Amino acid sequence: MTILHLCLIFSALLFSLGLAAALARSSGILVLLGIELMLNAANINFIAFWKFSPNPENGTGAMFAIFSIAVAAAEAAVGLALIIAIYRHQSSIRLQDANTLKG
Amino acid sequence: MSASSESILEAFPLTIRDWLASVVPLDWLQWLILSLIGIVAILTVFGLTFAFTTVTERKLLGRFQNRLGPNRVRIFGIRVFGFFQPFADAVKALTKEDIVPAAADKVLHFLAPCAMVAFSLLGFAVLPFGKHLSLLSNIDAALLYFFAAGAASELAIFMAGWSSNNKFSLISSMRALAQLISYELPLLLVAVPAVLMAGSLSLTGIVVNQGGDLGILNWNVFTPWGFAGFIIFFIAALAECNRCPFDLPEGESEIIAGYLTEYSGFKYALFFMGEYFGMMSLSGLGVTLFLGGWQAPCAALAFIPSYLWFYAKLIVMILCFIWMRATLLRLRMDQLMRLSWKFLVPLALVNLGTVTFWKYTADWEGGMLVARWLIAIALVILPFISLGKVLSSGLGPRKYRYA
Amino acid sequence: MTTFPIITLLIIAVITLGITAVALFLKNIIHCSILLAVSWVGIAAFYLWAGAEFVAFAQVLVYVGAVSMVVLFAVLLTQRKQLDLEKLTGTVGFRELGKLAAAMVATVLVIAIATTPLTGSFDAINEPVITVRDIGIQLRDNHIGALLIVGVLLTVALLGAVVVASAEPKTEE
Amino acid sequence: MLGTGILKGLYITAKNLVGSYYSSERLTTIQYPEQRAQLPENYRNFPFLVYDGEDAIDGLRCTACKMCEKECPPQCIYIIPERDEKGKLQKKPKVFDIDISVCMGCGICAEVCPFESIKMDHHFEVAQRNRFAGLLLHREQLAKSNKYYHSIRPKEATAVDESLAEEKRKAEEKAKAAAAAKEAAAKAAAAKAADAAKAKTDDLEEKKN
Repeated sequence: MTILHLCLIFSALLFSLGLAAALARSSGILVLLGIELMLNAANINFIAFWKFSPNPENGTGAMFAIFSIAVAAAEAAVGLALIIAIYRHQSSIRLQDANTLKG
Repeated sequence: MSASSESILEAFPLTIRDWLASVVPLDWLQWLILSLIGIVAILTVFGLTFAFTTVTERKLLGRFQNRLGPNRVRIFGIRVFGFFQPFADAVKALTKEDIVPAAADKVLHFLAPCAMVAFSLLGFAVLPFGKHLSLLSNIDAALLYFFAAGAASELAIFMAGWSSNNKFSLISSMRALAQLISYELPLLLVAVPAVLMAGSLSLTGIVVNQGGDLGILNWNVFTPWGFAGFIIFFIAALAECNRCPFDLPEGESEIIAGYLTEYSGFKYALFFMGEYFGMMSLSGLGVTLFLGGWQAPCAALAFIPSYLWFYAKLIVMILCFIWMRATLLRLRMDQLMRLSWKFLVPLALVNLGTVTFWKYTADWEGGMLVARWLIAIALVILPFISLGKVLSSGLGPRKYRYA
Repeated sequence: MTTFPIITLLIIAVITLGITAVALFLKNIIHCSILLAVSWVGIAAFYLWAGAEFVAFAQVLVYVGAVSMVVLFAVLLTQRKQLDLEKLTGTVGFRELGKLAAAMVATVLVIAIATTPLTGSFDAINEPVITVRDIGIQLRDNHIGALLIVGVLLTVALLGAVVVASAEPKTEE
Repeated sequence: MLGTGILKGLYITAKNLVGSYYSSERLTTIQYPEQRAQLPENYRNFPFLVYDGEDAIDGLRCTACKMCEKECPPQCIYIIPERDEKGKLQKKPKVFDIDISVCMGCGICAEVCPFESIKMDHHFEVAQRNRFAGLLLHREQLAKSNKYYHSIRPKEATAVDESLAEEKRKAEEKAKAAAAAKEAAAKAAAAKAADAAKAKTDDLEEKKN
């Protein structure tokens, strides 16, 4: 077992926590936060592989992490806007309540 | 940078470091001791600055309004124009009853002031106080670190407002969040030009870039983009540390001190302290980005140690903050938002263009140099005037019909 | 010297995982999002540990400074009436099923990772330092297309978010 | 142009800042315990009792008529008149208490007093350690000399003195007149009596004759 293994296990556990949150909680906000956590776990993998890659000089992993953080920010903004829109229609942020396609 | 050519006062951080290296054998122990010394020094210097800023602010506000300000407190019969006031205030804050509302979220209510002070202190770590005086001078992305640390203090304000379980506190924390997010944008955007010119995110690099034979004229503030940037930075910094005229989150007269409503005694004092630390670190950033950091204004004055120059500039910034507070009225929420999104952000974006122009015309000579200045000044002034016209059209002086 | 990074990593990992686990299963959404901000700082600490300080600060700036703020805003905007917090944790069967699935995924992932031979070794921890200058050059030279696309994406996403959130429904009142 | 208003404001405050160090008339602050503002003559706070002469208790103008006690809106005045051994009223207060924690400083007592005895004071530093006993002022604390009254509101005091003197003079005249009338009456009576006696003796003499 190497340090890289530890990093990957860390990220895997974080991913599972995010997955559990996304599956088990029914508040839209928390589901979104769970998804953000999963994205973060992926970023951890990028950084870990970059750190232990044979040629870290070109910094691909770090670049990928930066882009992914930017995308995650956009995702959070849109997701929360959607949740607010859902709240307007259903006056609830439970995802079980958001089960109709009609507004 | 040879230590021999510098005065003892200038080089004393290096001396301490070398002496420690000779006394303490272990690397990590050296690092620990040096960090501790740095932390203690920052806490002492800025703690005292905080204490005396509060009393200076009160005295100056009095003078700005033709009053005397506090001048009573004396210790052992000595009354130094009331400058012992902060000690009396400290004793008062310490001995007051600490009230926690029954409906409050106890843990968050306790954590919020601690977080506030802790986060506001984080910014000091990267500020270059002097030529050889900075806690984390080797950090590459120092500016980013500074803003990251500043972002966290919003969380503390939110915690305070929400945990108090008081509608005024909640309104205030919503206002604070909206305000801090809105004004962080222009703050970041006007920091970029300085980075662009220095070619480095490191604050030390930015300061070194403002040095040179011209002395004071090398400072960023004496370029068109730097001047505009400094003004925008100053306004955004006022808003970032909730100072008048942007003190809506506190708004004593409308939402009874907002997120501070349910705080008393020492926790209140901690908030106060955090706010002033935030103000000082933001002023320090302004000094670093635009006012040449620790650079002396001209070579003849360079015998005064660099950290004293930094400190003097910092004090001047803080005095300007106080001056603003004495002069301006509090904004309304919609005016606050409009000022940031419709005025400061576009101007900051235009400023980015100006600095790009400035950077690409760095080698213009002679008559072209004049043209460079004129174009840059026009690039700063024209958007300001036209945007101001557009935004303030129809907002003439108010007519008091029923007065 | 080789154990020091490992201990640091373990401390960061345990604290982050612990805080995240507590955060995600708290009933109070506000507590939840504040604790999650702490766990994001933990992840940033991991990036610092790995030598990617730019990424770490960007992480703090974006997640603590922006995302958690937006989340808190969303919570405050959607909690006008005192919500029944119990309702937000889903039905019991659903909840348990979700946790079970996550645990299974975790098991599979950990087993897969543990059985894969990897080269990152204990002793030869190279210190890859990517300076901000390097990142800038990379962005300018190799990833300029991606940078532009991300910029457009962010703009569009923010505009979309504003439009979606501000679409005032016609109230028949 | 945008921002000029702010600059103007900054100029004004800066002028204040510098000016307050040079011209003392800008500073309106009065450093209270050491310096005191001149109170206007008609300032009123709590009532006090005026006495004439040297002795505070004997010289009280108050006659314990209880007019003020009856008129006082918050009923903070409490009076017991003095009586001698036989229980006869002495036109002096034995007890005259004002509870200044209740008093609202309306000045009605001073208005209604027919003897110019109760007046409104300028003294406002009335804080006490004891909330109840300390703020209940007795006769001795309330009695203040006419000289003091003159010192705080000279105009009114002079007018009062004049009117009192006038009244006294009138009273004396009246008394004199009364005394003269009495004397005349006595004389008349004596004359009458003498006449009667004379008549009687005349009568007797007539009878004798």
